Amino acid sequence: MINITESILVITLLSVLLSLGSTRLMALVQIMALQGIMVSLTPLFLRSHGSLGSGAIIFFQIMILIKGLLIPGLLYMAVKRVAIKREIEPFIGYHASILAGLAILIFSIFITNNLRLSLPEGHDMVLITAITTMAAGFFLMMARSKAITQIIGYLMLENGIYLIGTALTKHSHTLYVVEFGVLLDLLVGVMIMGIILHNIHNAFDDVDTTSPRRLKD
Amino acid sequence: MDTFLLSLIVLLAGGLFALLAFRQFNLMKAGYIALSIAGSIIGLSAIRAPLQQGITSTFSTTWLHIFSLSFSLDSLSAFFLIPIFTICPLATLYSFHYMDNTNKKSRVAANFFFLTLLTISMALVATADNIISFILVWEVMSLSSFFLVMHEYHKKDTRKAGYIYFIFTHVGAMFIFAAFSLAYSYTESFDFVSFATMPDNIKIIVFFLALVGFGSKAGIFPLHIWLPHAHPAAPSNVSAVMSGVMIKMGIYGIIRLYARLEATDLVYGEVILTLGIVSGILGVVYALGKHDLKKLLAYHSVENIGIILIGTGIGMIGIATDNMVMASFGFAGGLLHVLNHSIFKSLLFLGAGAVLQKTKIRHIDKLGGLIKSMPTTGKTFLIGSVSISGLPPFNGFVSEFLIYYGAFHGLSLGGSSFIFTIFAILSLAIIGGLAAACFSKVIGVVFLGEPRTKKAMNAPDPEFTMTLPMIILATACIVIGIFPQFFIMTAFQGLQSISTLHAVTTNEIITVADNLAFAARLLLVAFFLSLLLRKIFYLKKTVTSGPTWGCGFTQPSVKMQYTGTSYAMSIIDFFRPFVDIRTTYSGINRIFPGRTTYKTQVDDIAEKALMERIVSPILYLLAKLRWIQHGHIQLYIGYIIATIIVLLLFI
Amino acid sequence: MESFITFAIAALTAPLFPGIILKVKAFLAGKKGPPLFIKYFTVLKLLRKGSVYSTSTSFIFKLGPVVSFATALICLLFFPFADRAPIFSFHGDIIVIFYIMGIGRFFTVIAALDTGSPFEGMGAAREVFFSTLAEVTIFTTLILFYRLTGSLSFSEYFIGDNQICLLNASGALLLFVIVALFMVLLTENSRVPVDDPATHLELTMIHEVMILDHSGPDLALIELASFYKLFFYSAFITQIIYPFTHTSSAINGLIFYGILFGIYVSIGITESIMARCKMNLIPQFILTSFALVFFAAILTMGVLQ
Amino acid sequence: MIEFIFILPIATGLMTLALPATLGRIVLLVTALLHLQLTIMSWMGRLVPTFSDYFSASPEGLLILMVTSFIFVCISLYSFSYMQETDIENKPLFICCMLLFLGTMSMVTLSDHPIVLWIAIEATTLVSAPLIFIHRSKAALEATWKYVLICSVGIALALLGYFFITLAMDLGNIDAPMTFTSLNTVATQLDPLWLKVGFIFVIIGFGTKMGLAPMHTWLPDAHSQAPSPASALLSGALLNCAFLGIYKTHVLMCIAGLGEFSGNLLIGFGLISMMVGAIFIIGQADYKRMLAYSSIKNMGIIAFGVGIGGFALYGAFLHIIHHSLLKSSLFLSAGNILLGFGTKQVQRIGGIIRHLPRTYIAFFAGFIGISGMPPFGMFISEMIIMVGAFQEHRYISVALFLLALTLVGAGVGRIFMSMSYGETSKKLLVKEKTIRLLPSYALLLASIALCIWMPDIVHTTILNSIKIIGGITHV
Repeated sequence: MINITESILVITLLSVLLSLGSTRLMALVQIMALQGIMVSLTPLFLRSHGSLGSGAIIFFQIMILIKGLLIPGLLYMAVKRVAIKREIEPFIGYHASILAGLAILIFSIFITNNLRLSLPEGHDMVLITAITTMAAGFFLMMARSKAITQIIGYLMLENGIYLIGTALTKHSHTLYVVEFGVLLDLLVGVMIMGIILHNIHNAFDDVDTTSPRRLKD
Repeated sequence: MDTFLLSLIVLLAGGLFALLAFRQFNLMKAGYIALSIAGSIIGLSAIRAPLQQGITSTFSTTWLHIFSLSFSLDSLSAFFLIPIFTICPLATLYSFHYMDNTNKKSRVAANFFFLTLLTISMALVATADNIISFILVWEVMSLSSFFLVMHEYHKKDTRKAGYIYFIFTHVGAMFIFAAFSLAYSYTESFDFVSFATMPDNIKIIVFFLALVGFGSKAGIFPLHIWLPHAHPAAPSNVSAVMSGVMIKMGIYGIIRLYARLEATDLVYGEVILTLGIVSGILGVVYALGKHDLKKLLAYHSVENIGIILIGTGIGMIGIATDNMVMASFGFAGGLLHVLNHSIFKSLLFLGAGAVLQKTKIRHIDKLGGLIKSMPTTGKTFLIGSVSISGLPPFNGFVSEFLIYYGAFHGLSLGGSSFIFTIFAILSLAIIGGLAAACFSKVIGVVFLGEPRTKKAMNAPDPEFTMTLPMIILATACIVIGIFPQFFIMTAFQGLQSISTLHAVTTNEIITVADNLAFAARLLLVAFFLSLLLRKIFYLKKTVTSGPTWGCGFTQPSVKMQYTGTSYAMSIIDFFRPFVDIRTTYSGINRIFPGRTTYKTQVDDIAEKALMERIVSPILYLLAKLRWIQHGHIQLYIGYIIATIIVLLLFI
Repeated sequence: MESFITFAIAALTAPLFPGIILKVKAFLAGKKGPPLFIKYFTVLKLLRKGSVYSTSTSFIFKLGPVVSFATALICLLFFPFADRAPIFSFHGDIIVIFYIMGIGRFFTVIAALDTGSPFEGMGAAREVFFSTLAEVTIFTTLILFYRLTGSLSFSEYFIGDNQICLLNASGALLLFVIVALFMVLLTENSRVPVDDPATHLELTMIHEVMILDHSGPDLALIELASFYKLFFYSAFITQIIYPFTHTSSAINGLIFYGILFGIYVSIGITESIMARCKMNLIPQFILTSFALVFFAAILTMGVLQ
Repeated sequence: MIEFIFILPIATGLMTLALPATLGRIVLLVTALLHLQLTIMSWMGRLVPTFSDYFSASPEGLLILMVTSFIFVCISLYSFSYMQETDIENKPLFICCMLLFLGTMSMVTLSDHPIVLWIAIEATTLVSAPLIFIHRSKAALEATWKYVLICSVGIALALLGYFFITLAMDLGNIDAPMTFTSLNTVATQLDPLWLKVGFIFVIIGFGTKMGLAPMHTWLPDAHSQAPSPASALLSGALLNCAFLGIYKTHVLMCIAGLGEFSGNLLIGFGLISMMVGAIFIIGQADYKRMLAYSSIKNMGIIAFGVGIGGFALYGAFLHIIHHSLLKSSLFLSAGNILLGFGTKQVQRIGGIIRHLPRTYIAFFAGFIGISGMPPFGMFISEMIIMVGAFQEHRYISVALFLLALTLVGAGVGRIFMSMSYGETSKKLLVKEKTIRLLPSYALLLASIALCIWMPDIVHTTILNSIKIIGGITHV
């Protein structure tokens, strides 16, 4: 039978590459939804031995809800309400971005192999995915001009960090309360960013972050 | 010590009184002056014991759980307290009529308060006995003097002066902090006493780090730049205190640190001596070149600091070579010159203030003939000038003679010390000559001849509260000149705190002092005799008066008089490489020439060098570096990533 | 007692010698020249006259002559003539003396400035400048003398044991000193080539122009002062040239005045064979004298160790 | 029930959203006072944490809590009148965010669990964002955007850092509750490599928030655009909270025997920040930005002092207190000046001493304070740090330290003098009011008071917060 974990992670990686290559915002948002779900599913299947308590079940449901529905929904609304021009307007071209993504992938594999960590089986795959996702998030934030793409980049970064967290640490000493808090912060953060996004749109009738550059020395 | 503290409290009360009661203007001034004079008198009575019996009294208290503020009053401190407690009250007395602008009451009150604060902090600097207390009061001193300089903040020059002064005190303080912290890191104790336990090479570093700080306060040559800005900017009573007393605190720091380090290395003396020679000569040369009365006096402070340093340097070399006659007379001369300079320099500044207040003219070439309209100011100023030129029978000569005496006894040394001593003597001679030249210029152009402008005509003598201090100071100049024994002995008393110095026998000192006194009195006698002679010659002689002989020119005008500019030019020209003369001459280019103007300006090379070599390059570099805050959020995130990568390489 | 006598002789004979200079000059110019006692006559004439004071002047103007006269007199009080001890003397008196000369100069200068005349100002400026330079030479001489004798007063120099003299050990160095001091003498007393007392163009004068406005007894005092000053310097050189160790003081005195005469003659000769140098060359002239003495002083490092 | 300290303001804050602004102002003031009272009670040890595996009353936390609370009282008094004189569209939101800000910051100071700490700090970012944006200008918008994005990214990295630290725990097979207190007990068994990596991410993450160069880029924009009370809070309180995160981790490192490593990092960041502050203060045209850069420089000093350790550590903590007092006072005075002249440009302002004499006193006194002169406390703290640095024989660092101080002094001096004494053509818009002056005076007086007489309890608290990593004060 195929290893579910592996396939989930592969899908995540795929979503990363797609997000780097996608030229339409809508598509990007949908990809993020997919990625969110995948990321929040991962720990379920990593717990090969772990028996999930009821609390865990609820927690993961909420998680999927937020990462997969709520946040993408917010972004969707943002894109609709703000009526942003559909193109993404990159600093670095799409093909170049994809190549960069591949480079990042190789880089993260390299790192993972060199860490010589005694991870449980399959975990190094998680690590690879995590690092790739993070790096790609940074890449999006730097290589795209629109504010909304930066939010998306930030989301990817968070996903990556979350993956690393799940991959590296036993959950014995981080209780769900804490993770829930993290999640909440993330949610609020995205909401606020959305609001600002809205205002930026009103102020500059574009969300290109290169246009407001009056604050400098 | 208690009386000392009491005096400070009384002084402080005066300052606070000024702040509180500034609405009743005259009452405030009177009360303030009364209190500060009372405080000073108490202070003077407090320093008699340490100065005469050499008793050292201390006071100490803990501060913020971890520090202790300790002050000790020994003979050296006591000696430096003399000018503080004599000049400051006179300056305050002077300010009664000098600060008579009734629609700036609060400002005057603030000025009084900070003057008091300055006095107190100076007194405490002179007695501070550990690192913390020294630095604390030192900073208070700088701060209060800064506010005094800013008194006339509405003028652009004043603001510039205040800024420059702030920078210099700031940097100087930094160096002193560094020096003392370094010392602490080796002695593990905040007390000055422990300085002697440092290794020698560290001693040298500490000394020279601190020297930068003290030098910037004292106005040693390359660090003197703030003086000619700050002294003209400040009101004259303040300039009198700052130039007369405050810059001496730098000297005090140098001597005290040297004494505490108990260093006997030749390099200290040689460096101090060299600095003294440079400051002395260049100071007086620049003074010759300046035409703003108070700027000129400011540069003379640099010159006199130079003389003091020469004395100190001679003393240090004497200690290093174990030539105690040289050492003790050098140090004594330096110390005595501290006192003398504080007397005649404040006298001159007060006189300049009177001239300024009555004529509103700074440029000396616009003045003239003032001695007829303001005789008291003129005569006191004349006495001050003769004293600062170091001519007998006035006090300036006494201290310079002691330095000469020490220096000549250093001539028996061999090698480098011999050369240094030669240069010390020669530079003293040059400084003396040039100072005489400069003050003959000031007296001649400002007070003698004919007034060159309308404003300079019939300016009256100032009110008695302004003339009285001048008269007192002028008298002091003469008294010290004619009865020097007591003061010389006091200076030697002050030396007892330098443990490495074994002073010469009292008889030798007394003989020298007596000889000086004898010469001065002889001169006076001869003077009065020849005055008598002249009287006799003029018995029943016809004395008529007419215009000055114009060498055949029949239409003399006040414009024809020799100006200070031309008077000094040939001398300055002699020092060409060290001074930078800018001449603007309209020239005569038509058959019937119109108004021609000729103007020379002497620029300070140190200031120019600082500006061109240090300040502007730094500003340029910083301007380039400001690129990093360019406003691109993408790159800002890039910074973060870059930082991560760099740091991960460290593992 | 004898000190007072020698002093009196000096004070009285001082005005004679400038007359000698005039005689010499006239002789070399092939003229008859004024009588030998001309200066006495001048002084007496001036003392008999009254004075005219400029309206611009103040009491300073009257102070000038007095102070310069007094200071000049004091210098003679401290000076040993021939083998006789001076009236007053103490360790370090030379410094005092040269500073006392300084105050005399100071008052002459401000008296000149008091008149407000452009020419007198010019003269004053030159006076202070050149005398400052000359002072350097003098103090270098004192340094040298201290190296030689370890003393700081005229009497110790000239009548103490190990006295300074051309004929003694290390007298070679003193040749420099004599030449230098002669140059200083010319400068300080405003003789050719530094200044020309006989010129009639005020623009080129130094000392004479400063006393343009003085008249009557004031001028007499100034004249006397300048005689004494000249006498002082010449005597200084004389003392260096010859050690007056003869048993009979009379003979010493004769020799002393003989040499003094010689010096004045040489001044006269210099004045008649040399032209007055350009104003801007004078600093050079003085610095030359400084260089000579400084060289000598540095040599002592080698000689005495 | 020590959690009240942050629950109270959060609750009242949410409440004020419903209230009218006039009432809200009073609530703000009352809450501030209550908060101060609670803080004092917690100092007396009356309050004990209920959720002890998340919260605890650590001495350093209490110290910063006290500073924050005191400053907040003054600032709330200030904003009491400030709010009327400025055009804040949504006053309830302003009040609410101020209170939430206070709440979250108190939570930071009390939290003992790394990730709770993280949550709290992230929360401060989110609740303070509206404060910066309150004036709704384009510039404010940009500032807010940069603030939120950069800080969120940075703090995300901090979270990563804590994950690494937990990893270090796993590799050392430790099964202890993940709180700083318990971590400190087992620190030596942690895996050093991952601890180092974790610290790097933590210092970068919280350093972004604390304003350490080169992650400081958001700070000048935010401080200059926020309304003055908010700027005062950001600079006087928020930066300390971020510092607390770094400090707790640094303590962990020291106990784990990696103090050398973390100390050097702190020193490096400190010096860089000081230099950056100096670079931008000289020739700065906007006085609020100038104050912001001065905060960067002072954070640098604190980091430097902590990195040096020993005696300098004590100085660093003093510096935290005095910097908060002086800088918030300065921001409040700057607010008065902004109200009075209506511009942030240094060139267009002059003669404060004539137009706003009482503000001048506070403003110039603040200047004297931040340029490290008596009678203000920074004089002591900077001196102690320097002495400490010399004690450790770090001569090059100390030379750079002095150089930066000098440059900053020069730059700051120019600006303050031209503003206070120079000429101006502008007319005065708003007169100065006592209620807007009292707070800045109070803050300055507090600094002076602490410089003359320091209460034993404060002294001992500082000692307790530093003695665990060998901070000494005996001299």
